[in-house]
This record gives sequence, C-alpha cells and structure tokens, in this order.
Amino acid sequence: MKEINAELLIGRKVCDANGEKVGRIEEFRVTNTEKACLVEGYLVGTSALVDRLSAWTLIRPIDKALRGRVFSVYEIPWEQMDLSDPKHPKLRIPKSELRHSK
Amino acid sequence: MKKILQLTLGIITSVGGFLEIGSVVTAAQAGANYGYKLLWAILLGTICLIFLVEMSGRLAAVSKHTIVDATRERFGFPFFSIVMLGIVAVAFLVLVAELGGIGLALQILSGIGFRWWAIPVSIIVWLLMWKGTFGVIENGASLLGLVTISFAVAAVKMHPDWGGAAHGLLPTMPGDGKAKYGFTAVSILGASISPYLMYFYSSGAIEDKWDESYIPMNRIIAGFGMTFGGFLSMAVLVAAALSLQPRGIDIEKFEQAALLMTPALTRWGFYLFAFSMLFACLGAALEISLAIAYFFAQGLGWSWSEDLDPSRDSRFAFTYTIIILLGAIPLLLGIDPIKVTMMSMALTSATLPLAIVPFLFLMNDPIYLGKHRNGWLSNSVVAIVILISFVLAIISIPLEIIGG
Amino acid sequence: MRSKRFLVASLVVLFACKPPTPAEQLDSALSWVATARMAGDAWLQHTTPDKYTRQTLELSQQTLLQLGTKLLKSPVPGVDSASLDSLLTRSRGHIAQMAALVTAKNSPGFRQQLDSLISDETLVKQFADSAESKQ
Amino acid sequence: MKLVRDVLDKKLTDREDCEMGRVSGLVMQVGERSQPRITHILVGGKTLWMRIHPWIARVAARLSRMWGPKRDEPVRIPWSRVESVGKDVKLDVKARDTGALDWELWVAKHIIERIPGGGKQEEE
Repeated sequence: MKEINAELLIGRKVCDANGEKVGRIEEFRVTNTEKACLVEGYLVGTSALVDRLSAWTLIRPIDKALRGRVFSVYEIPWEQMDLSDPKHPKLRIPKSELRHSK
Repeated sequence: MKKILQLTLGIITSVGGFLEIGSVVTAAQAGANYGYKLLWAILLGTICLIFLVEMSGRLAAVSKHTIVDATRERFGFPFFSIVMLGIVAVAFLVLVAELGGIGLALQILSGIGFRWWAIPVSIIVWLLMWKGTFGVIENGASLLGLVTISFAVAAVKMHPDWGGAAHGLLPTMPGDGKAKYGFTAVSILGASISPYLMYFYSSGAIEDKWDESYIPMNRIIAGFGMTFGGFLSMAVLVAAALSLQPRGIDIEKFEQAALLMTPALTRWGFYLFAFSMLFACLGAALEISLAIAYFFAQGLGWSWSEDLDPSRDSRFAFTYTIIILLGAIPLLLGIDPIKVTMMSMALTSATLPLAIVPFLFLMNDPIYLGKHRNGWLSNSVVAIVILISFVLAIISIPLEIIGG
Repeated sequence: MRSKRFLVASLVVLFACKPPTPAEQLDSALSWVATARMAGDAWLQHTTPDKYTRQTLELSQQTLLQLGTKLLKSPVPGVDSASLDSLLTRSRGHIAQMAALVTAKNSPGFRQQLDSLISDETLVKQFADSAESKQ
Repeated sequence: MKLVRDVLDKKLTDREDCEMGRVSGLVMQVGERSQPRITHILVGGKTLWMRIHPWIARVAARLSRMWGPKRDEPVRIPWSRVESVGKDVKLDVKARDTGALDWELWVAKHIIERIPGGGKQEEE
C-alpha cells in the first residue's frame, strides 16, 4: 500500500495508455461510507474545473456560445488510473475507450 | 428597533470611515491642478464601491463566509497565496501612508516632525485594537471621522460654480498634461475602490452576526453611506479647486494641503483640516491593520474576532501587532507619507484585478449565495470594474513613471 | 502569469519617476512661491499657528533652492535663466526673512517682506507664462 | 461527494465548534488492485507550502524548526473522525488534543500573555 498526497494530484496532466494527453485532474468523486472514504473516480477536463469553482452560472452562456467545444470532461473510474508515479498519472486504457460524459 | 439603530450606525460609520489620506490627497491634487474636471473619477469610483461593498456584505450575511474564506475554499491555496501576496503588500503600503497621515496631522498641530510621531501613533493604534472590541473601534473611529464633514462646509461656503461642477461629472480629457491627468484619475479610482474596504466590511458583517434578514439594510448602508462619503471626497476636490487652483498651488507636500480650508473657514479651517485628517487616517489605519490580520486569520483558518481577548485568538492578535510595528519603520526613516500615498494608490489600481476577478466568481456561486446570487445589474457593474481595473493595472504603472 | 506581471510592475515603480521637465520645475517654483505667500497671508490674519507657518516657509525656501539649482543646470527654453535665477534667489531671501520675523512675532516687518514677495510672484508668473507660450 | 470542492481547504471545527484550521491536504492510500481511499486529513505543517513549490516547503520547514512548537510535520487526523461535511468539515475530536492548535497555544503562551492586557487562555 502506498500513501500519496491527493491535493498534489490536482492540476496534474494525465496521459492515456499510448501517451496521448487526456487533460488535467480537477476533481475526485468519492463516497463517504461509515468506515472510510472511497475514491470512485477522477474527473479530468475543463468543465470539471468549472464544477469545482461552481461557476456554471457565469460560464454557461459562454459554453452555449461555443456549443460545448471547449468545456469537456472525462470521468476516469479508479481501476483505469495508474498512480505508480504520482507526478505522471497514466491511464491503463487508450483515450478512445473512455466514456465522454458531459 | 435594534435594526434601525444598526442602520443609522452603519450609515454614519461608512460616512465617517470613507475619507482617508489617499482620497483626500488625490482629490485635493485633482482640484488644485484641474479644477472641477476630475469629479467624474470620484463619481465612478463611488458607484463601483457601492456595489462592491453591498456584495461583500451580502456574501457574508448569507453564507457566513467572508470573501477571504470563500476565495481560499473555492480557488485553493496556491491561487489564494498570490492574491494574499498582492493585496496584503499594497494594503501595508496604504497603512504606512495612513500612519504617516496621522503623524503629519500632529506635525502641523504641534510643530514636531512626523518622524517622532511614528512610534507613539503606532502604539495608540495598537492599544485601540488590543483593548477595544470591534464595535468600539469601528463605530468610535468613524464617529470621530464625521469631523470630515467640515470639507463640505468649506466647499459650500466658497460658493462653487455648480454648473461647472456638474460639467465636471462628465468624463473629459484635458488639452495638455494628459499623463498627469491620467495618473491623478488612476489614483482617485485606486483611492476609492480599495480592496481592504471590501475585506473589512465583509469581516465586519460576520463580527456583527448579520444574517439574511440584514440584506435590505446592507443595501441601504452601502448605498447611502458610500454616497455621502463620495460627496465628501468631491467637497475636498471642490475646496481645492476654489482655494488652491486660482493661486497656482500644486499639492506636493502636506503643508500645502493644510491651507485648503483656510480661505473659507479661516482659523477654524486650519484646525478642522488637521483634526479631519487625524481622525480619518486613524479610522483607516485601524481598518487596514484589521483587514490584513483578518486576511491572514481567515485565509489560514485561525480563530479571529476583535471581540475576543487577544490570547483567545493569539495568532490574529500577533499579526496585527507585527503589522502596525512594521508600519512605523518607513516613517521612522523619514520617508514622505505623501509619496507613499501616491505610490500606494497607483499600486492599488494595479492589483485590483487580483481582488475583483475572484469576487465575480464568488458572487455567482449557488452554494454560497443560493437565491441571493448576483443579478445581471450587479454582475455587469463588477464586469465594468474588472474592465477598469485591467485598464488601470496596465496603464497605472507607466503613468506613474511619466505623470507621477 | 499574474505574479510575474505584478513583480515587473513593482520593479518598474521602484525606478523613481521620470525627472520633470524644466517647464514643470518652473511651474513648481511658482507653486512654492505662491504657497509661501498664502501661508504669509494666513499668518497675518492669525489663521495659522507660528510653528506651522515658520516650517512651511522654511520648506518653501528649501524647495525653491533645489528647484533653482536644477533650473540653472537645465534652463527653461525661451527664458533668460540668469534673471530668473536672481529673481528666485531674491524671493528666497524674502521668505527666509519672513520665517525669522515669524519667530520674532514682528508683523509690520513681516508685511513688508510679504508685499515684496507678492511682486516677485507676479514676475515669476510672467516667466512661467512666457515659457508656456513658447512650448 | 466531490473531494476538492467540498473538503479541501475547508474550515475544520471540533466537537465544541471551535475552529482548528483548514484542510491543507489529504492522504490517499493506493494499492495495486484495491480501491484507493482517503485515510487522513492533513492540517498545517509543510503540506500547504508543498502545494505551491517544494522549495518553499523546505524553507518553511527550516523556519518552523527554529522556533515555535518545533514541529513541522503536519497533523494527521484519521478520516473516521469526520462527522459531517457541509459548509465546514465537522470533526469528532477535541481541537487541543490533535495538535492542530500548537502554534496558537505557543504564540498565546510565549508572546501574547507576556504583553499586559493579553488575557489568559482559560483552560490552561
């Protein structure tokens, strides 16, 4: 078992299995059970950042104007993320297989 | 009943607390150099300040978080540390100018140089915070600040040309000396839209335990209080335009500004000016020291409140103690407070984006404000302020070089 | 990005302001002569305390001294710098006299010096106007 | 629940609603095949400065060793102590025992109480 500082992962670039850039880690989706706080997945991409700043009321008009081209987000389930080197998080699968959730 | 008392107190304190060395010196210089021409800058600054102060109060009343709390929680520590570096550095410069202002006021009254007043003034300001509660400091200092109404009396007594003044409310550009005109306008905006006022006001709302029912009152206090305050600044400008401009006197040193009200109120004019500056700068010095200490305490999660004994919030008390003692050092070295004032006003404009951009995000945050989020009017005003602040930030430094 | 711009901004400010042009120095000299006169008028009408008046007069005199030397080094175009300098020296003399008379509380003597300072002021004003028109 | 938006940098309050700082960092245990979990909340110490730049963290660590409570390791609070995550993060602990207030108490005892009128820390 390895211990890493979660807050240092924020903003780190994530590359997929064949080295293609996916985006930056902006948020962790977690579930808070009685015993522990389990990490479900990692949110990567600019719209995850907007979520974190809860700034959608400001950004939504811009997002509509650009018809959603700029603000994208990938939800990476915890199994697909390889955190052996916390400085360079990598995906275990190519980017194409990732579900592009909005 | 309690609310009405708080309402009147709120308006009085914002009137008394509005003027400080920055707004007086910049307004007086504008009047002495360009007559009524720069009244528009004070008007613009005051309108923006009304919205910013109202929003600061609303954020604190609804979310029980001050701007600093929310900035740290929303934007994370790295970004927050940049904002802290920029805002605290400039606020410290303004604090030095305020302590210098008190020293200069005492200098013209007693003849003893401001350098000798540096330590006693800092100790008095520190004692007020060490022993006083938030109510005593905020209300006491601002009630004393009401003496600044004498500027309005002086201005009216000199029978200003009201038409000319109204014309001055419209933005105009002078024929020559554009750089100095621009620099004075930037300094006036820097003096009125000062970030420490917002941080102090939002922390004050928490100290006074405001809640959502205070929102209408907050709007009235921000509106009336800042408007009267803005009028006082305009009165300073008009008084300078009537007394100094005809004589061709440009204000470079405090002694020149001291003669501002003498044509209108003779002997009274001199002493009223001295006491106005003394109390206005004292109120401002207290507000800035507290604002800086609040910034550190809220940002780093310490317990903070002026109503607690110093030992109950020791790091907060320790911070403002260090800040005030450091503030006295430049004055001991004899650095001219007027120079510090002008530089701090220009730098305030340069760092405005740091304070206002995050503020726009916070005021539209559904988690903090729910249905009390910004309407389109407040948002557009903040957007205008951000636009102005970026323009100021870019031109204020070169202007400082050419026009300063 | 933002912090770099802030560092650059503060470094730029630390390099003192651009030295003012000779014409501006002349305007500043006129402003200080006018300040001395206004302080004098105020003192005669017992508006301002003695200590303040003396300090303001001394401050005007020192500033005029600095401005005088600068104006000698970089003369104002279209203005005879020799006569300007002798005028400034004379008005500095009057101001110094006035400061001494304040401590001596000798109003009549003070009034005389003030009147000659007022005539100096009009001369300096003429110099400033002629420099203005030539710009 | 969203970890960064709802927990990181949030104010921490103990059983008696006394403030004890902010969440500076979060310890995540990552196993080869097991689901990662957040095990501890970090308060104070060099975690904050690590988030800006490791160099600043080294300087801060050296400074905090010179004076003060002479401890620059951050306080680790087990996640099981988290009672609720709302506007603030409420912990089921006593602030004083966790060590999060060491600096506060050190400054109070060594500096503030030495100055007249500083008042006394009651529970001392």
